Amino acid sequence: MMPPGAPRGAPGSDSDLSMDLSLLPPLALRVREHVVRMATDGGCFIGASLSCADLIVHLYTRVLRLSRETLADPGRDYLLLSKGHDVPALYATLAELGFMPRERLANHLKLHDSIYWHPNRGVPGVEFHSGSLGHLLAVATGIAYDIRLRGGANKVFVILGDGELDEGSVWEACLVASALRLDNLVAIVDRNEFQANLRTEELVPLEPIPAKFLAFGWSCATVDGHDFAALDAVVRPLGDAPAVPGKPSAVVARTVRGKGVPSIEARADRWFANFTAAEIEGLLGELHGGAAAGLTSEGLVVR
Amino acid sequence: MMPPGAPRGAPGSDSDLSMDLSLLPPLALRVREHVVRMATDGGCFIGASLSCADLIVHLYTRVLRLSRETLADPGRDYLLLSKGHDVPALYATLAELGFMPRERLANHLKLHDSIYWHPNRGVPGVEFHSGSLGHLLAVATGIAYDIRLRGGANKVFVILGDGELDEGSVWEACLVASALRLDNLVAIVDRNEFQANLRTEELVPLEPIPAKFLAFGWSCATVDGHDFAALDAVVRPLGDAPAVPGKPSAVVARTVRGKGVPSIEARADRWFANFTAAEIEGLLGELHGGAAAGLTSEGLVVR
Amino acid sequence: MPTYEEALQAIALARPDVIVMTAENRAAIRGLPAVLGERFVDVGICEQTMIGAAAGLALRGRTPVVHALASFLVMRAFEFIRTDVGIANLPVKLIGYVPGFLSDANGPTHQAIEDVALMRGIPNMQVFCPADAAELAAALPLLIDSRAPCYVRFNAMPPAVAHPTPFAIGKAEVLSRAPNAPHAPEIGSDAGAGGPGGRGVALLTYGFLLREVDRARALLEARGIPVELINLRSLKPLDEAAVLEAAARTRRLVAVEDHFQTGGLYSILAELLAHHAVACRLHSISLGERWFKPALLPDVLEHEGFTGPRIAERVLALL
Amino acid sequence: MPTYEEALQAIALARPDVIVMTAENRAAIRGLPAVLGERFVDVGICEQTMIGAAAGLALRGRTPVVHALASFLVMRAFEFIRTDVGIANLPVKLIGYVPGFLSDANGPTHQAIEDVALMRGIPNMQVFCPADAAELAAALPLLIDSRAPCYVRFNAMPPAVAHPTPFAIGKAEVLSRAPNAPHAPEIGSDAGAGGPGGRGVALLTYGFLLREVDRARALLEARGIPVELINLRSLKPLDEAAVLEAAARTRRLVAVEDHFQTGGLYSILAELLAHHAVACRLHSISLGERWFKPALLPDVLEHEGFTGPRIAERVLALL
Ligand SMILES: Cc1ncc(C[n+]2csc(CCOP(=O)(O)OP(=O)(O)O)c2C)c(N)n1
Ligand SMILES: Cc1ncc(C[n+]2csc(CCOP(=O)(O)OP(=O)(O)O)c2C)c(N)n1
Ligand SMILES: [Mg+2]
Ligand SMILES: [Mg+2]
Repeated sequence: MMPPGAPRGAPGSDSDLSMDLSLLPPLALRVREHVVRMATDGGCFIGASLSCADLIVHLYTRVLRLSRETLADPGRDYLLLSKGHDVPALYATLAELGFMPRERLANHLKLHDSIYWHPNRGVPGVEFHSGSLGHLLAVATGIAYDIRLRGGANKVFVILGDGELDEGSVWEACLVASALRLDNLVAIVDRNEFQANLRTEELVPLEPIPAKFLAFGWSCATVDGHDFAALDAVVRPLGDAPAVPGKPSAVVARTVRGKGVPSIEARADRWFANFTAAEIEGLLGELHGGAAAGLTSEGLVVR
Repeated sequence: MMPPGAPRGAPGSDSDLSMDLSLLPPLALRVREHVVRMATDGGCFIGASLSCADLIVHLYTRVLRLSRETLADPGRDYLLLSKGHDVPALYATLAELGFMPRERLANHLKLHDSIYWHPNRGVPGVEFHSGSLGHLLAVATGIAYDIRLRGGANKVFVILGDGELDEGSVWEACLVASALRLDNLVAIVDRNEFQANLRTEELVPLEPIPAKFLAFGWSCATVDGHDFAALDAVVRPLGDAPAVPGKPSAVVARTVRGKGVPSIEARADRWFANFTAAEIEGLLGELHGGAAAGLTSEGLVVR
Repeated sequence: MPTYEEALQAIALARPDVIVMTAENRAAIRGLPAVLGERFVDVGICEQTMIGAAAGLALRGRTPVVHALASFLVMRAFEFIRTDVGIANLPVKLIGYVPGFLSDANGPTHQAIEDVALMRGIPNMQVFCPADAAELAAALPLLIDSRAPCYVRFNAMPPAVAHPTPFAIGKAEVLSRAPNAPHAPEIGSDAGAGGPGGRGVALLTYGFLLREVDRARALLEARGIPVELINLRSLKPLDEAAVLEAAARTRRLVAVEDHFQTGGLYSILAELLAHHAVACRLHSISLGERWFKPALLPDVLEHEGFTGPRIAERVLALL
Repeated sequence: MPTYEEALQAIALARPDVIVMTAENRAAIRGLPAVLGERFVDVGICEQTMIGAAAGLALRGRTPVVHALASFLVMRAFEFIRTDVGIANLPVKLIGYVPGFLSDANGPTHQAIEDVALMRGIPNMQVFCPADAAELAAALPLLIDSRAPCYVRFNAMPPAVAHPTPFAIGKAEVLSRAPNAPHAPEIGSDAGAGGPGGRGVALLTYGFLLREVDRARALLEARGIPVELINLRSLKPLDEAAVLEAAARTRRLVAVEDHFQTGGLYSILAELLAHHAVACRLHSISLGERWFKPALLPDVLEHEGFTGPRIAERVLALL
């Protein structure tokens, strides 16, 4: 079992220290490359994955007490993707950090592996399956409660979509987590301003989100979800202690759908995409600062 | 069809004016008598019914545009009991106001009638069945939306339990009602401080309730749910216009479980009761200011 | 026999992995908070969150025993049960309070009369329907020991019958077997009232109705009808052999249940007979496709035709 | 044939009572907001509220046609459907998107393979499973005209087969009837491969799989097996006569479905055969009691054994 208060970060088994902040941008870039590559041959929820790629990279390298060796350790920190369709960003992070071979990413959607559109425990590092929005805050509540019962110091992080906040089950779980005073629980909202097809504020307005969490007995902070230094200031401390003792902590991370690939940024019709091989090359170029990819395949409405 | 802006109150077919405020206390007393009488021979949710008896009496006499003749009129105001187990207070009010014969109350739990523990449309004046907590705000949302589509001026009132606010479906419906800007919708929370077995704040703390509604895009007022003048000041105007144009209105009505019968007030074990005939006599005495009933039957935990 | 609460308390004290949960439904376990402390969790009126949290606890090695009114447990939280507990095959034990007729005067919102259909449809989920308090208490240690998720149609009524057979997962209790030389049948056209080649009739039931069906059995026997009575306390896994033997002997099965006709015991038996290509008459005494009239329990039974005498009449009418 | 969207638009324009609703699932109806204005309501990711609100609208005389992913519609909102729509028997039309295999690589959370079981268990609820876009469009006006609530297993795939029979509620489409004088059977021991007294085999299916089952039919016929093929587009109400006739002729039914074995067509047929005491072999080609492997649709069909050739092989193995 991990010693309580073990150092954080899982850059690899040879290190038990957090990764240096300067290494995060290149790592996140590699993660985005993988995500873009998964958006063909069947495709993936590329927009939703790119918006929280930085959040996931930051959590794995600067926050979570978790490494390849401690994947099954009861003292590990947990990360749960409640908006499960962002799992390409997780697959990519797990591959880059050595939790699984990078080659496995090529198995995306293939019968002989379990790398598909939503998370499942067939992938090392995935704590629980998801795909139905509004479940994992409840599941996390159970995990966090058990950790407290056992006197554990570890934390449970959950990434929620902003559109996911429509689901009443999220608020029900918020009430319960607050009633149980689970201050080892952290919810991070990927505030990319869109749900599947529309801007949240044009469909079901969610603002003020912090006021909602506060009224439901949580603490709530807001952060730029693409700024590693800001995430370090706001999210990293939650790996040690709650923002307010006795309360679960929420963080609203302001993000951009499709972040990093201008041609698809903040576009509902590029939320899920299944590009041609040529388009993928163009998008990878964009990721590296190249010219606009000049997408030709039609936008998709899959939901 | 009722003319829009028809006068309010349903004291009987011979009057189309609101009942005089001074008549409400004696009416409410008769309603409470009926409720107490239903708490035998099988019993009823007496505590939950007495806490909102005044709310229901006030709505029917001073707020709702509704009479025996307009029960099926599309222009009528609606009252929905989302915490359906308070229906004895509604049965009693409907009987006192002549929507159904008083004698029908004696059919409580009998096979040949439909007067049982939860509302159903077999009883004239019951708009929709309930019993499963957390449904009728969603149903009310549909009703209110249709009224708006048709350009109706009528309003939809929903009584919610405070414990019922635990259900995520309530908050989900709040988000949708706010998104649809249903300012013809009013939710009144019977804030009797208890859920089935415990005080809400000791089980799943709900405070601050107004902050929750405000954060979910509603207006919210607080009122003494046993003070008719106060209800007149806060609830009655909502029959004409929303507190904030464009927003649904919430009212937190502070009430007492078992109100009017000191022996059972604020007691979880007298929420549902099935008293002996002698105890009923004692409780009726209490209702009229007599001595404590001296209950001998055991308290019940039915949930 | 211990009460349900006593049985659960004993198990929870012996097994620190057991967590008792409820969504504001502690009537049957009100003494446990004092005994279990933080291992008793009342989440409030939050059935969905309770199930999600139970899955989370199970992921951490706990065995949650969760309580709620049957209709809200299996229906409001259906997707949580199927997705969080079912897909992951976690050992969460679902205890559904006031199922079937036991919701008496509550009305259709509270009538869990599709609970068996819903729960048995979930892969991995087991379904148990004890006939009385004794059977419930006897079953509890076994089903908590099992690593499978399960649904229990809670029933703590006084003894329905004397139970000759100890509870076992996947086993039925055969309470009476048609005698070899019955009195001449008084009714029906074919000998012994059974289907072609069979004799008598087998009554199969579960839960609280066993008491009434046993009464019906006595009445039918008094009229010379050979009756087999089977208590199907474990609906999934099913004791297929017990059913198939009864089918072979009687060639006439009657499923008696306070459940919609579709999806419960009648469907289970129809599927079994089809699977084994057994020729056998199968009848349903159930709620058909409607909710029952809300009233106090004895009135409901009379009105809906589920007292012993009414069941006997209805069986006679089928023969 | 109009598309689903065109058909729905035409109906909604002709009938002001129709309200089109969705819980963030507008893929098939994305053009309707512009046409219907306020009669198009997207409630966001709020399946339960959508159903409750649909009931409220129906109480006011509207006919809501509601859309969501099938698994979240019938499972997340199950209790709302059963309680608000079912108990009140309101004309709410439930359209479940990407049911069965059509959820391809989404995974078990999205696999609606118990939808038929869940929806048919609700009193008053009708269940329709169109085989392709044409059947869907043909069914739509009829089911919106009906005052019953219904569930539609949405499927807008290209034509599965040529449809000789117009859609009607409660009617099956018999696509092939076993010829009277088939070639001598090449396999199986009993003449014509049917059960005792029958000949050939009847394949019964619904929805998207009809295409594959029709391919299987051709393959089996080529091997000399007399095959009846029935498209059970209306699962509830069921065309009992069509099934019973096929059973009488072939004495061997095979239910092919992308559904758990329990609760869907297999159970429907088992119940029907039991009810009518028909001796007939019944087989299931289904997902049994497990979720399918998530992958792209063609891979799923191959892997799970539901392509025409694989179905034909599996049928042969049953004979
Ligand atoms: C219960 C449920 N309802 C609907 C869906 C379909 N769906 C998947 S993602 C999505 C939109 C989610 O929006 P958001 O949470 O903001 O995530 P984003 O893609 O923006 O990261 C919807 C409606 C689902 N997966 N689960
Ligand atoms: C969905 C659902 N879960 C559980 C119940 C059981 N139940 C009925 S009333 C009640 C407590 C309600 O408390 P509150 O809303 O405060 O109403 P009060 O009795 O205080 O008026 C519970 C848990 C129910 N009826 N519906
Ligand atoms: Mg979003
Ligand atoms: Mg209360």
